[in-house]
Amino acid sequence: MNKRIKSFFSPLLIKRIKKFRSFKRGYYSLLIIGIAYLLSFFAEFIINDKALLVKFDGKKFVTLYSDVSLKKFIFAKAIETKENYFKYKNIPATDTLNLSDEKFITLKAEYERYDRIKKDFDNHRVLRKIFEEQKRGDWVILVPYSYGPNENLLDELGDRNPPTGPDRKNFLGTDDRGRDVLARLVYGFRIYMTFSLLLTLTSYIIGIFFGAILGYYGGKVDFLGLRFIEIWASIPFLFTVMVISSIMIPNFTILIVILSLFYWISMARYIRAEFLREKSNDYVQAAVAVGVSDRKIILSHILPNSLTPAISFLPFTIISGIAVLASLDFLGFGLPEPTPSWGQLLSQGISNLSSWWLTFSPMAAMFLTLMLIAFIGEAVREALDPKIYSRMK
Amino acid sequence: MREFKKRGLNLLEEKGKLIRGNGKEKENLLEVKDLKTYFPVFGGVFRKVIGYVKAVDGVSFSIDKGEVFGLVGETGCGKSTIGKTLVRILNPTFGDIFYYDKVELKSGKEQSVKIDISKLNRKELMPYRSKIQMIFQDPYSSLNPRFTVGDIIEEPLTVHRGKHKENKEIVKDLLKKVGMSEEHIYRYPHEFSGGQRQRIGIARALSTNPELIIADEPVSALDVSIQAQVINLMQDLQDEFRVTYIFISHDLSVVRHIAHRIAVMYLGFIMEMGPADKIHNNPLNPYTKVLLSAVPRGNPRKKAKKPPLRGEVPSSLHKPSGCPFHPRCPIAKDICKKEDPVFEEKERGVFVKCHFPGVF
Amino acid sequence: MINYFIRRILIIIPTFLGVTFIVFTITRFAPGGPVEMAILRYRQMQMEGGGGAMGSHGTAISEEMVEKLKKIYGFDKPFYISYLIWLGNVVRFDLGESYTYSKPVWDVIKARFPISLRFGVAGFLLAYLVCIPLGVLKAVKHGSTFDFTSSALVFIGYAIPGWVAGIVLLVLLGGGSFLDIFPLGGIHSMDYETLSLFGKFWDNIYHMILPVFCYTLGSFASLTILMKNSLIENLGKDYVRTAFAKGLSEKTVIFKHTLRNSLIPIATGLGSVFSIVISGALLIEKVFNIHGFGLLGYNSILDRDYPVMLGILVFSSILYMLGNIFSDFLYCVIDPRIRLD
Amino acid sequence: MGKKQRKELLKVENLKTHFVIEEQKAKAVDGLDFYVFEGEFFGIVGESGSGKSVTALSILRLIPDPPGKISSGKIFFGDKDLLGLSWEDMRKIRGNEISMIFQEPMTSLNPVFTVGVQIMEPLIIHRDMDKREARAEAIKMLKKVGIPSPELRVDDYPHQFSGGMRQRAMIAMALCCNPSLLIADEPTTALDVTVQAQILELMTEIKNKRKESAIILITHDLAVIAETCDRVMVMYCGKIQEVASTVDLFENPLHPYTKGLMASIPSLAKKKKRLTTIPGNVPGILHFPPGCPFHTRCKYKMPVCEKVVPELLKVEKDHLVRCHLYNGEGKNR
Repeated sequence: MNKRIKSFFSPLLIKRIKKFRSFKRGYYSLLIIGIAYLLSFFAEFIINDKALLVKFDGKKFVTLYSDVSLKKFIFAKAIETKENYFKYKNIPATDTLNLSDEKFITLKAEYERYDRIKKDFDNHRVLRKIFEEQKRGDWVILVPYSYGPNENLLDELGDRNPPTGPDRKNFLGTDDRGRDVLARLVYGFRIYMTFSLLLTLTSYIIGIFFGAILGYYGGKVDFLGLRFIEIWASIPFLFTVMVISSIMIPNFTILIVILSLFYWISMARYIRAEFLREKSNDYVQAAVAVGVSDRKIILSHILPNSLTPAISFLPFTIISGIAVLASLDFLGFGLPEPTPSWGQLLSQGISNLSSWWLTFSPMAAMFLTLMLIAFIGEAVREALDPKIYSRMK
Repeated sequence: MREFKKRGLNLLEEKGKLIRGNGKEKENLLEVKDLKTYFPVFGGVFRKVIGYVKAVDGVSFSIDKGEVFGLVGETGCGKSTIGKTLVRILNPTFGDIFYYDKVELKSGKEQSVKIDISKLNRKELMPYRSKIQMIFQDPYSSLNPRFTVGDIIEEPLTVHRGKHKENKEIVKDLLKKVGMSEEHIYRYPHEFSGGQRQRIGIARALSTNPELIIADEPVSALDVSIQAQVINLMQDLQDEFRVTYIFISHDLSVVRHIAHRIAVMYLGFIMEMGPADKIHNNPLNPYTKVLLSAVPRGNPRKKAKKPPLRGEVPSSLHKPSGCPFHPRCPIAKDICKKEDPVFEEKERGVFVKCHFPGVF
Repeated sequence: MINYFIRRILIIIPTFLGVTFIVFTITRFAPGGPVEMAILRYRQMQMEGGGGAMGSHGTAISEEMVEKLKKIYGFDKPFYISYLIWLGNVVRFDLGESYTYSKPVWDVIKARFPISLRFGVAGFLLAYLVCIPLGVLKAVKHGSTFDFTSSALVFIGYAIPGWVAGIVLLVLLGGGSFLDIFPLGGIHSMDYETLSLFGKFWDNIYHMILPVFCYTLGSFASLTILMKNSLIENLGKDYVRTAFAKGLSEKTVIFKHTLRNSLIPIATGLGSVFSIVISGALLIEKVFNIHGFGLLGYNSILDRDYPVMLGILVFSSILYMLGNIFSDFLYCVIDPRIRLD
Repeated sequence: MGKKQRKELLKVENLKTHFVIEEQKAKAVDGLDFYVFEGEFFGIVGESGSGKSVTALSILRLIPDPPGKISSGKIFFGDKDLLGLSWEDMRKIRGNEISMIFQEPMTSLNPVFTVGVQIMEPLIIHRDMDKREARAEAIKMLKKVGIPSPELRVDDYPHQFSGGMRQRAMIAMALCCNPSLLIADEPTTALDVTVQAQILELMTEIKNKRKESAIILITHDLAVIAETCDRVMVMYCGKIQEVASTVDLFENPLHPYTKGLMASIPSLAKKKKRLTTIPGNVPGILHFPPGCPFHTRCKYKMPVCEKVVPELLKVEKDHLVRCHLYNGEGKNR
């Protein structure tokens, strides 16, 4: 019996969830974005430069997430055949090398085969071609769209210079470094969503923590806390993030930490106000009069009651998280290269205005994502805080 | 015993038994001495304290075991503040709140003690939190909407006695006692009407088996036909549980019905205090009289006679000098503007704060 | 009330100290500061001059040289002393000299400020001019086709940040891949000086259209929804019922009684005009290559031009705080109930 | 009071007002028939959810829609059917011929306009006054309702007034166009007893001065009715339960609900050991019982009460009651 969970799923909440589901647009948006995000964790199965499965020399390798075992195998083989070949070539017994020596030919062929594979084994598309040419019964099963987000396609573009426009191979073209745009978009979605969700989570936790303390205790704690928040809020946020980013090369975690340092403020203010209001309710006074501990009053009495409206901000916080990451990436202070990123694509877009696909594809991806989340936000807001609209008529 | 040693402890020589006016032996439960609860008002550039809202401004009274003590007055007179100070939701600025308690000595004998609960810290206060309980005015905001009825009533029990299996049984029993059914235990407050919610509030107050219950306007928010039910319930429960009530209300008729003694408050002061009948039949303070006469009688043939009462209650931030009631008092003299009358016993058991008691 | 505002203004001081101290400290301990940048430049110069015979690693820079550089950039003293010196200068309105522009920071900022102000204020005004009537109309016609279709606009506002829209517009209309109607950016045409007075005026407008549109888009969605919700909420208030009971027409009730009350939350946002001019502008300035305040800050970070960076910080944080006070002031003006203490 | 036939000022016929709450239909006012005479002080008394406030709002057609709607009925004011009037014609009646004051004087006044401006508004639209005249009139009205130094207070904002003064200002605003009907919806509920006494006195005074016009006072407090009204209507669950002159009702209550209500109020005059109570709860607006709505709490309940809604019967002259007890077989009880 988890009382906390039970109290959260009160009939009131169930009613609100029902209400939310009655807003079809928001509800389906949630389904779409939820499923899309879930699927994005299996993106490797659909869009990836790594093969799904490789059969080589009678052995099968699962290469989707890591082709280390295949690599080891190939390298070992390559070294072995090379050694064999050279050993045989340099046998002192035979004075002259008989080039038609059958064994020699086999060894040489073996050596050359593995050497060829070793050279291009990273690119599984090429590997497949080699296997097909060599006709040795080896095969490669590729994923449906076999271009990786960080894979450089310069070799395959031939004499075309990146960025190249959409064609039958690269549906959305390539970027200025010859990487497939579609692959970068899809992996970018995963990264952006994860980033924004984590950022929202951390900033909510920090914000709720501080807001609850200030609102509940009030007085001097509140006064000092508010002064601190005031200073913190006066620091120009994007500016400071850029300064910090320019100092240390940020990665995913560092960026989340830096951004949560600023993002919690609005949540803290909001929760503080909620706590101040909720605290004056008699049920809190009743708990105080009975002698319930502060911790329990904050956690099980006030928090569940002040959280519901805070949830209505959630979708909009996620939207702004995505937008902020995109703008940092755009400015070059975001996630490091070669992370697939929408903002970075946009920044390429502005340097290559004639390559419209560089602008339009991330814009469309961002537009769809943010729009769906905004729909969710609208429905959540309507469900939690219904605005009764009536006229005198 | 050790935990009381620090503060607020008085051993009583006379076992706390006092002989009261009518010769019956009565046992004291609570004694409030010169209680003041102020709220600071900040102002100026540096938000310094520039004044106080003197919500309760020096109030003294005592309550016997088993008594119903009525506190009555208009908005802002400080009656609710007294209630909240007594349960230490608010901390008093000045004054003492003595609670008469019994402790077991090492020898096994019981010893009566007098504890000043206004001086106790959080931990020391805990035993008294279970002995003094409160019922709130608003049956909607006083119950946590996210707790089930069972959880609401059980909470005081878990706080003071820990989690026990019997708690559920006690809760069910209490629900029946306040006229609800035990199936209600898993329901949520919003499924009930105002009157039923107030019953839940009463059950919560009774759960720790308290000695004193402070009822802060318990029937004001209820429908007329429900008020009577709740008042009757409270009276029945008093007989059964032998609790003492402090009954706070703005409604004189209700207080007169339920209370044995009444204190009439105005601007943070008790203007008059005495047995309910005495206050009603022969009020000594003009304010009491004015208040009584303003209550509609509910008889279309005998409409209330309206004495000349000027204006409205002034703000308690800027109280009038002298007697707080003098700007509205029909018999105010010069002395009333200058001197604050003393709150003293004018007749046996009747305390009045007025320069001219009984004149009006 | 006056006390409140005096206090708010006084609070600027500690807040200002706190903010600048934090950023100053960060810049002092950051690697790749101006001294290192100077050394790098020096090396490059030597490489180019010396023909690279010895390779870049060979050129050692003497200790004296480093010390000298440190002195030039004021890095020879502990950071708190430097901070105090810097602060002392700031109080005398001396923000130092820019490393990259070799001009007083004050002059650099002064030149950029009007540009940002022009775009910021234009965008801001446009946003209010569009969003308030739109929000009111949406509230009054709640549930109608108009409300429904205009919601599409609102959602576009949520879903496309202003600067992204800027890039798209450039591709579409700025001669990127499609039409070539609007200039790529900047604030004037090349031949601005030769234009007639009207020509100059039009040239300014011509360059402002796309950026200002993007500024407006930035606050479009939230402002419209805020206005709508605020009005709807106020229409449910008791005083509206009283107004109707008096026999007022619906128009009077909405536009006289309700509108003023529902503008209260909107008005508080007006104070942020100060900071929007600065912080919100960077991305759009970068997209449209407008050499304003935001871009100046951006470049100063890239170039490690700390005096300019801190100068901008001084300005933006003070403007932010003044903006908040201005919001409070507006709040008091609109709502007579508010007596801030 | 007067034996001679008096003129009906307001006549309500079969008024039904519904609300849609959580997709359920709540019959807040369900078939109301009553009339108010000229110069009468008419009281409507009832508990929460009885439909008394909705009745008042329906008369002025101020039912917020959605969720509410006046679904049928006629409200004759003089010879005009208010429900049939155009919105514009209705507007001309509001604040002019019928005006209303509300329970919460704090929220019922617009916080951003001065009291003066708000009193001037009806004068300007209904009496075609210019601002100067209206202002002078507003000051006069404020003086009439007993606000000290009205020349100064006219420029105050509502929040600068105390609760009682705000209600006085509301009364001034309602009376400034000299309406023939004033509806007061719980005007003293938010006020202290001493201030309540003052406001009630003011209202009685006003009524006595303006012989032709009527006041409808809505309250939950029977004692307030006794203090002021000539005739009372008792409502329960959206229906009229009893109508009688005040004296009649208090001395000879017929409906079990009225009886119970009177018995359950603690009296200042005589002290009882125990209060008589009406068992059960006031039904929520979505759960009005079928048949006689009071049958769930009535101690005289008969089988018929559960199914058949009793008619509003004329038991004596000017004394109507809706109860099966006074109908045929039950009459002898």
